[in-house]
Amino acid sequence: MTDQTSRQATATFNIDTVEHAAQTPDTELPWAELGLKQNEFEEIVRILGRRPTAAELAMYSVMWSEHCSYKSSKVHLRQFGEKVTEEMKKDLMVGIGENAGVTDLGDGWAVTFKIESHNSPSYVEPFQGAATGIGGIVRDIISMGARPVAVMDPLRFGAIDHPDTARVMHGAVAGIGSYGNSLGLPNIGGEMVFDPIYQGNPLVNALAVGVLRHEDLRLANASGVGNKVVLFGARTGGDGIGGASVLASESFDDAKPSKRPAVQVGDPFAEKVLIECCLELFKDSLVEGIQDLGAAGISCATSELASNGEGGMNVELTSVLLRDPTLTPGEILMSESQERMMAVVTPGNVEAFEAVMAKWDVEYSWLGEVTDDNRLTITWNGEVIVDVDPRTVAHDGPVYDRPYHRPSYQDALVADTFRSAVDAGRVPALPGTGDELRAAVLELMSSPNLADVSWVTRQYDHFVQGNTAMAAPDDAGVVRVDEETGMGVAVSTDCNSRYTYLDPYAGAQLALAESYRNVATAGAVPKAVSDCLNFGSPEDPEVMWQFAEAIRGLADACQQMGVPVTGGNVSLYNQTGSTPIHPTPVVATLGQFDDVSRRTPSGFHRDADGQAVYLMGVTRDELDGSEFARLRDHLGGVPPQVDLATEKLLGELLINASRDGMIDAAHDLSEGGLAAALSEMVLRFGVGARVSLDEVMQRDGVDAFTALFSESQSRAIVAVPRTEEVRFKDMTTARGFPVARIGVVDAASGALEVQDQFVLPIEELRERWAATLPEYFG
Amino acid sequence: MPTIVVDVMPKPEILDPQGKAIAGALPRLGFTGFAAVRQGKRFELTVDGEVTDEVLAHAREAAEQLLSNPVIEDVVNVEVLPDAAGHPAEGPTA
Amino acid sequence: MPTIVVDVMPKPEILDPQGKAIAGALPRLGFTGFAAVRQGKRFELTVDGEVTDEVLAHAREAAEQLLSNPVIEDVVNVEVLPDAAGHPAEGPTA
Amino acid sequence: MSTDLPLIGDFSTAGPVLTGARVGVVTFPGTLDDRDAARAVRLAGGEPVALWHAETDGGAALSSLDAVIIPGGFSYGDYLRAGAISRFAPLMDAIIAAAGGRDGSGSGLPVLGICNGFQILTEAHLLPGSMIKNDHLKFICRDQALRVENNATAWTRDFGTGEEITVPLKNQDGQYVADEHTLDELEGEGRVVFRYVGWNPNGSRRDIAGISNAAGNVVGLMPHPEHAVEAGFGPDSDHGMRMGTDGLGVFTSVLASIAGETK
Ligand SMILES: Nc1ncnc2c1ncn2[C@@H]1O[C@H](COP(=O)(O)OP(=O)(O)O)[C@@H](O)[C@H]1O
Ligand SMILES: [Mg+2]
Repeated sequence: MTDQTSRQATATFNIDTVEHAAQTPDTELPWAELGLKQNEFEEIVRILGRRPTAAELAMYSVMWSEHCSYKSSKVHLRQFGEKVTEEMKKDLMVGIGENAGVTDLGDGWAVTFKIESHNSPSYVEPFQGAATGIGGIVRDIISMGARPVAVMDPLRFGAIDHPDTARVMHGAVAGIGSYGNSLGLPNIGGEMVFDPIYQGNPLVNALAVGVLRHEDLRLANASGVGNKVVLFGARTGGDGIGGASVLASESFDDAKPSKRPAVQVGDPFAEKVLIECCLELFKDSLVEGIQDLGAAGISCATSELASNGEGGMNVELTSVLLRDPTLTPGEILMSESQERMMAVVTPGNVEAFEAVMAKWDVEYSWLGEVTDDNRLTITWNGEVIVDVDPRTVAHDGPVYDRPYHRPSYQDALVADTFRSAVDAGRVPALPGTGDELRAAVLELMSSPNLADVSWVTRQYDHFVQGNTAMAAPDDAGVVRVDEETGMGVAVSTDCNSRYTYLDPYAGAQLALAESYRNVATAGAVPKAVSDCLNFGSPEDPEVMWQFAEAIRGLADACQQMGVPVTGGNVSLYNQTGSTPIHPTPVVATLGQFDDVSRRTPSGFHRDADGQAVYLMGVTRDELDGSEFARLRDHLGGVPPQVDLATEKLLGELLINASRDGMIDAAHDLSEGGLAAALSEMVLRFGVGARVSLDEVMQRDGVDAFTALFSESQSRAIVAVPRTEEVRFKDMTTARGFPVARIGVVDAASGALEVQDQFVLPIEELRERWAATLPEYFG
Repeated sequence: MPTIVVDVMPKPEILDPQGKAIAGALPRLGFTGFAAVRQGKRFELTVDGEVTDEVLAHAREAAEQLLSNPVIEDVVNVEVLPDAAGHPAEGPTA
Repeated sequence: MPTIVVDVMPKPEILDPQGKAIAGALPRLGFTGFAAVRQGKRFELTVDGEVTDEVLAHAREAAEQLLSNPVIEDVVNVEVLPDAAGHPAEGPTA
Repeated sequence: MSTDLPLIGDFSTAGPVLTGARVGVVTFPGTLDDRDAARAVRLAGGEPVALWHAETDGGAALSSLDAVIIPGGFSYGDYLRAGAISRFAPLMDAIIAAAGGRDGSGSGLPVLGICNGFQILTEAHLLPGSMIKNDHLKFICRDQALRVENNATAWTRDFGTGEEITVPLKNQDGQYVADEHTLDELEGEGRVVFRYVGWNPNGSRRDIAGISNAAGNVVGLMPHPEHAVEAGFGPDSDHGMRMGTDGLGVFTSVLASIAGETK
């Protein structure tokens, strides 16, 4: 393939040059249609000292959008950078502000990971929306210089029985599978939640993990005067620009504009080739800086590269290879066509760069070079159509401290506890007898949010790359990084938005607590956090309160737990009409293993037959916001108590126990409490257990129902070999952590037996648990 | 039994990765002279009985609602297949 | 630019899982009267220049060699698309 | 380093080469399991050698090799048909020739096609039949039980005939189809090498999971033995979570075949 720098198109435009703009200050510009507020437009005029050109307006409008500028969230997000200790920064190689954070793993290895949302595109066209969500987050990982090694997909859909849910579910799952599978990225976990609150706003979040050697780390900056700027990968089309040509001032001389795509179609093959080709560029050190193209496309890539660098940049826009020759300059700048990357290459490496492109059959075009004038200058056939300080586009956008207040309904919501609803007869009498408890466990395990998700996960490759040590349905996804030593990482994503709705501060902390606990339960040491903050409209002060509280809670919790937020994403305006979704701050925690062979399975294996089953932690009467309350259509009260010190201690104990071979199985307690955790542990390998609730009931002063269904935090179940029991007890006693020996693993029984209450054959449990998703989705 | 053909193509403005890959492969196999390729779908519906206007209208509706995704595809053709060209389905399918 | 259409269908004796799924879905959506459905592929090749006999022969060859797999598929149609019906690809592809 | 396949957690970091056998692993654009296949070769005691699809002097590249694996993935995105575009790669002609040609009678270089590799071999008509979409139309990834129906091929001699093994399966277009005559012929000649046991995951005719050419040097199979070669990273097994290593036998088999020949 040859360098194709000549423009294929014949269409000509009325080009709005900088010179022209200076001469025609009174030209009407469609800033409002482009989503800018009057004050923002005036600020642009002030910055430039003249009206913007059409192309400049296009750039500022996309870069100053909520999505790209974080204008409503910035003032709050700062806490992630401020509430940190030196200890937390120790292994942080790259923090918030780059495409993804990078954490040192030692021995020259590093890991990068990030979670992002693709919510509204996935509602419009679930397959392509979800697919391109994976594509986008993976490009962020590549642009750090890393090889992507795994993906995860936290998903939230509407009610399972709503007629539209199957459409979104089928499309999103198939899209994530299609794109991730085609890239050769094992899917190592995610979440699957059904709740009517997401009916018109499903949440499709995507996480990617990458690994790199320290020397391969790349940043998004353009440095070195005279270095070349290159755009490579897919051609630029009209994707993501919107239905109409919004830039009225750029009219066509000759042709009618062709339609702009309503949705973007992903090309996973093109992206797989991009991955390999980028890795080859990194290996041979052929790029100085690199940036993926996502939201705001070339506008974002050029302005970020230039403003992160020490000079400026000069780009000739007609050099961009186009899929649609009718695109105007402004549209080219705004296009969000997928599977593209931009890089900075020294003149000496141009030839070698081109050879890599030729090998992988990737199209590319040289757009311009790095300058020393601190300006981003974009020309169209040599005529200057953009002349800006790149910082003003990329970094110095508007910042709003939006008003917020506690919702008017919050007091009533908090007062409406589960117990009060039971007492008032608004919730039917609770199960009490063994038979009733048995039926309740079956009901719980077949409910949409606890049912078997293998309908989903079977559509994902979790073997590719050969390093997956754990994936769904275990507590965390685990991949090996170093084949020599077995060193690797674990990741889990979590959020219970019912908790967050009841108390956004505590709920966000509980989201961190749960993902932290999952990683620790697997046996890994938590090291870093990424978050995807899915909320309603920031212009609604009650939503803004939820947002502010959630960030404050998460930042405080990260500081207490000693894990830094390394990056993330904010998704606002998730609401149908005036009804926002429940605040959904999805938290991803990443942990490290010295050797992934130490990972702890989340179920009882036959080898664990006869081992002692311990419940770690204390059970309180905490049913507000619980899965059991959901079964009874109740949501009110306060979420379970947050105790981060205990959470951290539990984590330490689980990690030590795994490292020292004291436990053969471990599973954390979360949604559905002890009932769900025990069920999942026997279902995992079809190996049963006999347990008694007596000690827990007596020690913690709870009844059997509460013992089974309470969602008290900082708890886990472990299976301890007989030979290790003394060591395990000594360890927990020494650290003052309450544990109760609740039973034994019983392979022969084929059942979950809760003594004095019920016997539940695993096959019966499995049948109910496995039936739910196929019943609705085929 | 008569057959109705429904042709569905990706909308022109939408990226067609499959067509792109084929277009890339053709010259490597020595087939030059093709500037672009788009890949769509062709459905053959076997009609149980006569093709009345109503049946054809039904097929058109099915084409819009089920056989194509209006967000990314266009139904470009719905027609009755001339008898001889019939390429019958394997048999009745429930 | 002129367009050549190539239509490829699964061989009658080969099971067509996609067609079968569609045939199953049609009555559920109220579309009755279709005994069977088969799903094939439609390719639109944009010709760079005039459609000479040679170009058409080339397209036929490409249809047999690349666009279809003779073990499971038949090329049922290769024809030049009448100008008006053109559903052109968006732009050049290398 | 014996190969220049990329990067990070490189499979090619020195391992004991026990046999001196060199096994080529082909990479097409969109190939995914090349590093896994190479790792499997290394764990079996052989030396993996990277082969690039665009290799123009394929004959020369193959002449120093003892066997070739065409690994799984989505070469060219599986666009058009799985394997359809890849089979025209320059290297494929050389592989077909080295394998003994399309009639498969003359013995030649052992060639294994896994998943997408199997699809490429059928598209190239080195193996009969073809693959169409799974009957349930979805991608499926699961631990799959298989029966080794014939241990007389280059890739199965370390198994017993009738032995049941479990290896991962993952595909979208895994339904093996061929006309009845071909199927009867395959059965009659013992060329059905692997069969699905318990559940047919994709609707394949006669539960066929893998077949061979007449000489038994060319084998294609849909499931992934290269993902069941290392305890801790394979399918679940009686030995624990992800402890299954049943796939290793495929790779030790070919090394044994090679050793047998050179003796
Ligand atoms: N909720 C969040 N928590 C922490 N960091 C965030 C959050 N949202 C965004 N960020 C960080 O802000 C920066 C810009 O985000 P974004 O625009 O999504 O990056 P990109 O342009 O690479 O997609 C990134 O470093 C990202 O990690
Ligand atoms: Mg980015």
